[in-house]
Amino acid sequence: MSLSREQMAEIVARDIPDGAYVNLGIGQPTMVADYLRPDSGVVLHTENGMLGMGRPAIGDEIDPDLTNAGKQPVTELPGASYFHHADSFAMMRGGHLDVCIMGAFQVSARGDLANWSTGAPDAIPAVGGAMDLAIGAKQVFVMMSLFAKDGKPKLVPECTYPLTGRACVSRVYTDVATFAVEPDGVRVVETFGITVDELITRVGIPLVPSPFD
Amino acid sequence: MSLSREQMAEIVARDIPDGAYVNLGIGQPTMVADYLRPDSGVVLHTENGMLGMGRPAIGDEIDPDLTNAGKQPVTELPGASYFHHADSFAMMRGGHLDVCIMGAFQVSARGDLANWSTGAPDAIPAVGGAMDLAIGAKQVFVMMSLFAKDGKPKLVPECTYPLTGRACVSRVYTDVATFAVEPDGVRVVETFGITVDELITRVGIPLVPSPFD
Amino acid sequence: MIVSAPEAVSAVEDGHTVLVGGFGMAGMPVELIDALIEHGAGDLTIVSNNAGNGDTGLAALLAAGRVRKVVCSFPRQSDSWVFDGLYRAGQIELEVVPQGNLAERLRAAGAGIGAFFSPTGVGTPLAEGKESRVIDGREYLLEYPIRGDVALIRAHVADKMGNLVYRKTARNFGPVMATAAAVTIAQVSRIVEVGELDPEVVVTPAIYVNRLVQV
Amino acid sequence: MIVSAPEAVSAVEDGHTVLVGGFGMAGMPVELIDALIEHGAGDLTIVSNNAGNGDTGLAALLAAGRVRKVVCSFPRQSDSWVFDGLYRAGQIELEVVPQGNLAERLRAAGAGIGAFFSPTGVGTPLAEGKESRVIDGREYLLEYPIRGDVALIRAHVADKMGNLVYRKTARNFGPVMATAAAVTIAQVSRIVEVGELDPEVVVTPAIYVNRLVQV
Repeated sequence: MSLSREQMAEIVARDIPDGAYVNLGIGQPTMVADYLRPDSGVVLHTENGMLGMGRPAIGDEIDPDLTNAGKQPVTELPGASYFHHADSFAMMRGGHLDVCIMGAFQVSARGDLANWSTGAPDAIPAVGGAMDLAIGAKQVFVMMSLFAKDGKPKLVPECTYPLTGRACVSRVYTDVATFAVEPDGVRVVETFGITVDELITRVGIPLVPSPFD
Repeated sequence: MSLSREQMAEIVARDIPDGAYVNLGIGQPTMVADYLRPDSGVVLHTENGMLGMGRPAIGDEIDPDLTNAGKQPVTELPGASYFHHADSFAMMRGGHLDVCIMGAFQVSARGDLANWSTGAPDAIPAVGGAMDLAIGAKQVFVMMSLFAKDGKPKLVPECTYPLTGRACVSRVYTDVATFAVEPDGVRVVETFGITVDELITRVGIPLVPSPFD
Repeated sequence: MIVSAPEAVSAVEDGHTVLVGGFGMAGMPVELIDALIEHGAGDLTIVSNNAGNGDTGLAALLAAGRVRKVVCSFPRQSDSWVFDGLYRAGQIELEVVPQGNLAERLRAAGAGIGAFFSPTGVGTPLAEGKESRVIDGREYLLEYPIRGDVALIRAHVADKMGNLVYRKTARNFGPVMATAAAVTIAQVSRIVEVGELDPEVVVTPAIYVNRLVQV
Repeated sequence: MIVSAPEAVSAVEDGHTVLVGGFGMAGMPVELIDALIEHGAGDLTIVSNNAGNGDTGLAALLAAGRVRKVVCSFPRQSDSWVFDGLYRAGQIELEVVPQGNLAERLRAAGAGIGAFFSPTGVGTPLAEGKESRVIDGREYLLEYPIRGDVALIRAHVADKMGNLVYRKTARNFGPVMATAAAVTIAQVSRIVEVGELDPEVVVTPAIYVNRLVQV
C-alpha cells in the first residue's frame, strides 16, 4: 500500500536525529512536526526569525506577532530564541541547520531541486526562502508524491522545471518509496506497495537497490 | 598662545553638533568627552560594542566587563545599548557615526590619514580599529600637535608614513591652528598664537585663509 | 524624534525607494503605510518581503498607483490580487530576490559592504546576468546592497532616543531595514523614558532611528 | 553539552585554528585557555583581537610554544611582551587584520558568505595583494571568511540547551566567533534551566553552541 501524507510525515520524522535543528518549510513538510517525539530534542527553525517553534496556535494562543513561514500562528517552546531576518538566513546559509524538509515539483538524479516555479509563461515568479534553504541546510529532505497526476515521475534524469538549487537534495520521501541521493546514484531505501522492479520501470532513471533489499 | 591639550579638546567639543553620534578613538581624543555639555545629547560610541558610553569608572564603579576602546573601565549612560563586534563595525563602516576623532602622525593636503605605523622596520604592526574608523564616519576630525618634536609639520603634501585611510579627514585640530580639508584645499579656520603668514611659511602646503580672517 | 504619522512619512518623496518591514502582517507598519497613501508620494520602489495582502496596507498603496516597482521574495499569495492584477497588466515592475539575499543585501547596505558573494540561487534562473565565482570549490553569485531612502518599520517598544525592541517573529526585517535607509521611521506600540530599556536587550540602537510614531 | 574545561577543550587538535573571544580581558575565556595549555595541542593558529597580555591566558599559551600564527588587529600593547619577544625572534607568524574586517570576516564564515568587498584598508599597506574593485564610485578590497575549527568564548549566562546572553562590552567577539567555528565552547558564569532565558534577549542561539563550561 502506498503511504498517506500522514504516514509520509511519520517516516520523515523517524529519520530526523535526536537533537537536530530542523526547518520544515511551508505546506506538507510542516506535518512532520506532529510526529516528532516530545523527548527527541529536535528544535524547529522558522525562516522568519525563530528557533524553538512549537505547534500551531489555537484559540487564545493566537498572536499575530508569532507566525511560521507560512504566516500561520504558532506557539513558542521553552529554550526558544528570536532573531532578525539577516541572522535567520545567515543561520541557514552558513550551514548550521541539520535538516531542511521541502516539497518539490521535481528532483533530479543528482539531487537538483525544482520547487519554486513551473516555468509557466504567465506565472508570477515567487521564491521566498526556498533557494536559501536548498543550499543552506546540511541535509535537504524532499517530500512529494512520486508521480504527478498525469503519471509522470517527479524523480527525473534532469529537471525540466526551473531549478531552486543544484545537487542539494539528500533524501526523497514519496508515497511509494524513499530514496537516498548518493554520489554513485539514487538508492532505493524502502518501498511501500510497489516492487523495486516496478519502480525501476516507471522511474526513468537508474536506481541502486538498497543493500538491505 | 598655542593651545594646551585640554584647550584643544574643548575646541573640538565645541564643534560637535548637538545630538551627534561620536567615536573618540583612544588616547588624546578621549579628553573631548570632558568638554561636551551634559545637555548636548551627544552619544558616544566605543568600537568594542556600545553606544551611550559614559565617563571613566572610578572606585566601586569599575567593572571589568565594561571598558572603552583603550580597555579602560568606563560607565554606562541611560539610553545605552550593547552589540557585538560585527554590528559595532557595521555601524562604523556603514557611515552611521557622525564624527570620529583620532590622533595622527601625519595628515596630507587632501585628507589622507597616517596614524597607525611609523613604518619603522622593527615595529610590530598593529592597526586595531583605526582603518575602519577612518573610512567609516561621516566626518573624521584629527587632533594633533602641528609640528613634530623635530619641528617638521605633520600636515604634509603627501604622507610619508603608511596610510590609515585615503582622503578621509575633514578637520585637523592642532595646538596652533584649526584646519578644514576641503575640495579646493586646506583652509585655515582659526589660529592660536601664530599668524596665517607664519603658518603658510612653516607648513609646506598651500593654505587657503579663512574667508573670515 | 516623536512625531505624527503624516509628519513622519513626509520624508518620502516621488521616486524614492521605500523599505517596508514585515513578513505577512507580522511587523507590517500598517499605520505608516496608510499615512504614506494619504501623503501621496508616487513613482515609488517598494522593498518588502511580500507584495501586499488583501485590499489594505501595501496592497492599497499599490492599488493607488503609487508604486513603479516592487523588490520582494514572494509576491504571489492567496490574497495578493492587487499586485497580481497590476503585474499581469504590465503596470508594475517586479524584481524577485531570494529571501536570504534580500535580507543580506539590506544588511550590506547598512554595513557599508560594497558587494558580497552568496551561494543562494546558483544554477537557477535568478542567477542570470549575475557575476559568478568559484571560491574554495563552491560557486557563488555577486550580490549588491539594497539601500532605501526611507524605511518604514514596526517595533514593539521604543525609548525617547529611538532605541527599539521588537516582539516575537514581528522582528523579522525591521532591524536590517533600519540600518539600510537614509531615514528610518518606526511605528511602535509604546514609547518609554530614556533609561527604561535595558541596554543589553536593545535590538535596534537609536543611531538607526530618525522618527518615532506611537500608534 | 555541559562538561568540564579539560573535556571541552579536548576538541582542539594540533594544527587547528582556534578563535578566542575577548577584547583585552573583557570576554576573554581565561579558564578555557588555561585548560587548552594543560591539554597540550600545538601548532595552533589563534584568531583573537589581541595577542595576549602579561604572562597569563593567551600570553601563557604563546609562551608555551603552542602557537604557530596569530591573526589579530592589535598585537602591540604595553604588556604584550610575550608576543613581542616571539615575533622579534621570528618564532611566530602574524597576520594583522583591521578590527572591523576581522569581525566581518568571522561573520562571513558563520553566514555562508564566500567573500565580500570592504572599504576598510583601501590605499594602505594592508591592501597589498588584495583584489580591489570600484563599486558605485568607491574602492573596495575583497575579503575572505575566517573559519575556526574551535571557538573559545566567554558569555554571562547560558541555559542548558546552550542559549547565551552576555554582559556589557564583554559581548564583543563572542557572538560572531560562535557562528564561525565547527565547535563552539562557551564558558559562562551561570547555567540556568531551559525556559529561564527570555527568548527575546538571547544573543547567541543554542544552535551555535556545542559545549558549555561553568566557571
